[in-house]
Amino acid sequence: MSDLSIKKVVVANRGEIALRIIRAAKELGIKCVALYSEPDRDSLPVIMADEAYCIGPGPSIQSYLNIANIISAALVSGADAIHPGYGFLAENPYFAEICSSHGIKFIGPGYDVMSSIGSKATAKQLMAEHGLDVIPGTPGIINDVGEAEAFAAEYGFPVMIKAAAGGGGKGMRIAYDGDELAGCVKFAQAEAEAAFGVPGVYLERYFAGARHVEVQVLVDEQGCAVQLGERDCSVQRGHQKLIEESPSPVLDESIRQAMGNAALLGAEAVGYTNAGTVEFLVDAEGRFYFLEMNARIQVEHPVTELVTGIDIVKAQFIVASGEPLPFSQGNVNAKGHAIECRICAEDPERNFMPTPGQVSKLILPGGPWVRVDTALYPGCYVPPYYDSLIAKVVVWGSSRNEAILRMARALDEFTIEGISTNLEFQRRLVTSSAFRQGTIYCDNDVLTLIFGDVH
Amino acid sequence: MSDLSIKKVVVANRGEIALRIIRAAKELGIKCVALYSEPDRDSLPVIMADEAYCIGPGPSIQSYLNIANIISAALVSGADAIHPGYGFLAENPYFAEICSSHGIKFIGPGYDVMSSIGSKATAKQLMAEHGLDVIPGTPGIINDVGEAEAFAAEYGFPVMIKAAAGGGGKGMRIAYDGDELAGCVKFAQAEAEAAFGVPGVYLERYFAGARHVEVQVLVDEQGCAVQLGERDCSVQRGHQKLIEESPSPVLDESIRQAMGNAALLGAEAVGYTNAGTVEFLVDAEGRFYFLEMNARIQVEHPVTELVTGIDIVKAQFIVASGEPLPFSQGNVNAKGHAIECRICAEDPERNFMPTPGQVSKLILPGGPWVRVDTALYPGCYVPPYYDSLIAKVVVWGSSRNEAILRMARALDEFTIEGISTNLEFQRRLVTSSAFRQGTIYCDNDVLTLIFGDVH
Amino acid sequence: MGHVGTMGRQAKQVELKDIRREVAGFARLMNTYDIAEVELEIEGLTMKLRKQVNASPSRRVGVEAEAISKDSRLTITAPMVGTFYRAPAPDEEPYISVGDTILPGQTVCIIEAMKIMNEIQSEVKGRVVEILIENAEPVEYGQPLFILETL
Amino acid sequence: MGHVGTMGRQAKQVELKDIRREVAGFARLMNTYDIAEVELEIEGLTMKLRKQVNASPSRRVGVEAEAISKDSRLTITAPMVGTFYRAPAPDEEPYISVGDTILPGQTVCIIEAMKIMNEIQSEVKGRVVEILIENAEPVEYGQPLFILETL
Repeated sequence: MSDLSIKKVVVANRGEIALRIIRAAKELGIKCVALYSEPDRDSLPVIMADEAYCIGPGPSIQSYLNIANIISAALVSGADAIHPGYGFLAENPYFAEICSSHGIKFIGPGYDVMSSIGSKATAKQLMAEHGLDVIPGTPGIINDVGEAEAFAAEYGFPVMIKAAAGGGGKGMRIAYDGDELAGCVKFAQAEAEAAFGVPGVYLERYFAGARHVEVQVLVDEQGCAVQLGERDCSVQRGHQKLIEESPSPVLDESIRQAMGNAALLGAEAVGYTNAGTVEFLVDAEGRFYFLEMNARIQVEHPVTELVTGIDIVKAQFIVASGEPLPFSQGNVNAKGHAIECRICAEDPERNFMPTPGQVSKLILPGGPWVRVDTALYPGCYVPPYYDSLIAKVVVWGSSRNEAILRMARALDEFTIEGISTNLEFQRRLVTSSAFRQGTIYCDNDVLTLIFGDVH
Repeated sequence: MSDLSIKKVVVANRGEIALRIIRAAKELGIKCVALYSEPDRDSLPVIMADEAYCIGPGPSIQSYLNIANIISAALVSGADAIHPGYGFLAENPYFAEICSSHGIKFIGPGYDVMSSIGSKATAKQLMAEHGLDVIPGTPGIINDVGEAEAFAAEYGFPVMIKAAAGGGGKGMRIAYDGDELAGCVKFAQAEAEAAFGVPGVYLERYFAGARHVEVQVLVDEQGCAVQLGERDCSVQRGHQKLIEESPSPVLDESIRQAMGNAALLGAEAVGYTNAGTVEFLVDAEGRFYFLEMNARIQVEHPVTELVTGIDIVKAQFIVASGEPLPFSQGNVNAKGHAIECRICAEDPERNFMPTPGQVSKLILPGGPWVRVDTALYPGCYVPPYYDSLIAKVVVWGSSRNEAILRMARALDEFTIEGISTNLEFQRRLVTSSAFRQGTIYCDNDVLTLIFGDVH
Repeated sequence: MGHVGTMGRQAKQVELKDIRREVAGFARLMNTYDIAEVELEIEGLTMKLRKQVNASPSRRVGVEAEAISKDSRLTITAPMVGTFYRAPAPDEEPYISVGDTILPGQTVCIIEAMKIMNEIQSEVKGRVVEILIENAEPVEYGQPLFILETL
Repeated sequence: MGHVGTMGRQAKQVELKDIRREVAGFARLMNTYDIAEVELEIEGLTMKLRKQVNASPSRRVGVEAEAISKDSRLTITAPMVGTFYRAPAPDEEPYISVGDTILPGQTVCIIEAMKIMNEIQSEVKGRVVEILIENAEPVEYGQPLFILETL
């Protein structure tokens, strides 16, 4: 059926991204094998896939992180590739290596590349060597508070203390002066150890009023790389992205071009293949600094798809099959504006507590230029074991303003009963004057910004 | 709220097109008044609108065609405009005139224009006078079989006999030789009288292997007209469109350009304003002939929206508000390929008999570049009084082939239980080799083509 | 989500509308769960829903609803959309008032539709118990206007 | 729509899968309709579903399902995904056969996962009534392998 060398793929993930991967594979004629934990038995990816295997009970560690069961399922199903989605094993070089040793194509970069960019310190050093600006920081994990003090003395405050193995804001603290520094370092180390099992932290110069802007790159195995423009992901709550958009409302064309070129340079520097994202911090003066490179498809990839018309997940399959990219940089033309809102099973009234449960009623938004990526269906069950992201509402508009009004309309239409969600919170956020003016920065507390001191 | 002169609109329609209009109005900040018949009380447009008024019992003649109740509802709600959608009162010049006399803006062309193009014979004559090729035909209604014989003697067989007041294939017959002619004329007259109350028929030269291709135009009240390219609607069953696409798989660039210019010429010739469609028949040699002009938003408008990125229903509101079109011909750039499949509550196994009833289970297709326009929701009721169209699945792809594969994927995902639909029929049709090769013509019997002699 | 029929009705009329929605909800519930009969009594409201015997299972009609209890009560509903007037002209007496006894054929109100004043006649005989719409308010098709007590 | 778990199982195993799906369906039905207990007996299959007392209403777990009738029967399920082998090597005797009595700790089969042969031990004592998987067939996590009769 498929013209590609990949004929059957194991989807080693769940929820909306598993469905996204199945949709791309189906359109390419690739057979799909869904893997599922026991509570996900009746989930949409299982229903939509050609085959499905249970790989363990609810907790991720026994199912979606259970490498033995995942590889076994790939082997017994006769699949020739594994798509890891995001999260879980997506950026685990060990898993990628095991896939490779079993003759199964891991859809992503080589495990050696993944390993080298997986360490943020190594990645920064590599990028700096290739001429990218990186945020001033300690060369690696600090051994004691003294090293932190020395760094702050040289580069000034505020500084950010970050977990070396981190992600999602865990093990992260900002110190605004010397008095806070030692306490922050110790706190971050303790949190890092609790979250990731290793206490190692490093320091970076911290920029107030900065934006988080990332560039999507695609590199084929022939070494041809294209970049698909940027995504602005500055609207966050506790370092969790809430709203993403493309293009960024603050980048001018010269910075956009320079950032795109820097991303391509970075991808080439590490020998990257497949889809990846180069993250930058843009300071208040429009200077941008390399932050890290993500070796996976990202949650927010649809905004890039909607402005460029390029199916990034399909491109992943094409590239992983050893085919050249079917387009070159000259064919990539962004048009209009796209915005994504992450809809989560969480209760903004109760400190965003997760709200697993059964969806008793569901009406998804539809109509023109509204895309919903979700594995929800009426009557489905949202289990308590996994990330609270349950749907992504993505809209396209001919202008940013049209996209905002369309998003407000779409969120108005979206009806979920049975569980609490952040739908109303997102509707207020996306229609707020701060968002409309494009003045929400990474370090803004969106709750205070939107709701004042009420919350 | 709305920046336009229109602040509140009455949606004088139901189902998916009512919802489509509400979505556009909401994004423009225009308040929406839904009108509904008693069985549509719990319908999605009623839920989504800002206000709603019951205008009568189920049968259309007592509700959606009840001009007095519709105008009254517009007056008591304080609306300043009425959007008629398609069908019902959309092309009724008398209704448009009443709206006007009550100071309510009818969203469509002027009633005089509507009246002049509403008669196909008048429209053809007007277009011919302005240099458009029209299908050779009798100048008006024929008075007797002798006139039909004289026409056939001059232009040759086959000829088509059509109801002057017609639509939807009613009162339409093809005569292949002189022996059939008298019988066909009488049959068509009888059917026309039964369907439309008037027996008048006219004759046209009939072309085998022709395609139905139409051009979307938009004209503002300043007289500025743009055309948004063509839609190929050749895949029909009994003169009912099944699948529409843009661009047409058979037009070359020079014919496309010429047809677009002819459509603009035609729209200008009649003094058209707002959104309209100029229909052409394209013969086997690529010559095209004006058929008729439709003074309404059409069912298949989304395929044009997806390739051009232009929101046609929003443009209708902007133009009806007296504003100039916010783009010119130079800004209209079609990209990729879009296909629409009409999903109907009908049973292909039982001669496409309508299947009203309750939708017990519903999963709509989603993900990238899949648009669903539908007023269905889980548990909703499809009443027996109206058109069987219940959903439009519209996909965009970077190529026609990608769009076809995406449509197949989307139709696979689409689950409707409780009522029979043509989903599986459409899936087989859109993936058939005849459709993939673009060789389905207006006069093909799609049932035989796809299913052989089994049906 | 918009809300339905914001026509400036008073508390009483809003309640009626709510009741109508509730009856529809119960009807669906009964079909879904195959329940033959529902009886409810809440603060002065008595509701009885009884499924028609041998009703076609695929239709959601076939439910007899008597939303406003008392079998001896009748409702006059609006036969058209328009503006409701209780009197022939602003300075004249209302056609009917609470307590009046009305006869079949008697004009009970005017509904103005498309600038035409339509006299609405009662088809039944009864005593006016309640007038549900304020003068000069809009009404939709089927909206209850008067409650009568049969005599 | 794809179909789930096309792993070349035989009729018996397909039935089991169907039953599991049915149990899930009944469980949802019981939650939806608040039914405490369902008992079914159809052609040799006995199914009892009983709702847990005081189960949280928002969860769809809390249903005890005994899909394969007879309280005296036990099922050994696959603790991992892989390929099922009845014997240590192709030319050797199966670990267990129908009619055998097995003891806790006794190896009942091998599941090959990632090129490693994992010996699967019984945790219970019983007599083998049925072997549900053919030799060299793939098994998913939790899939029933053997049915035992308790002794």
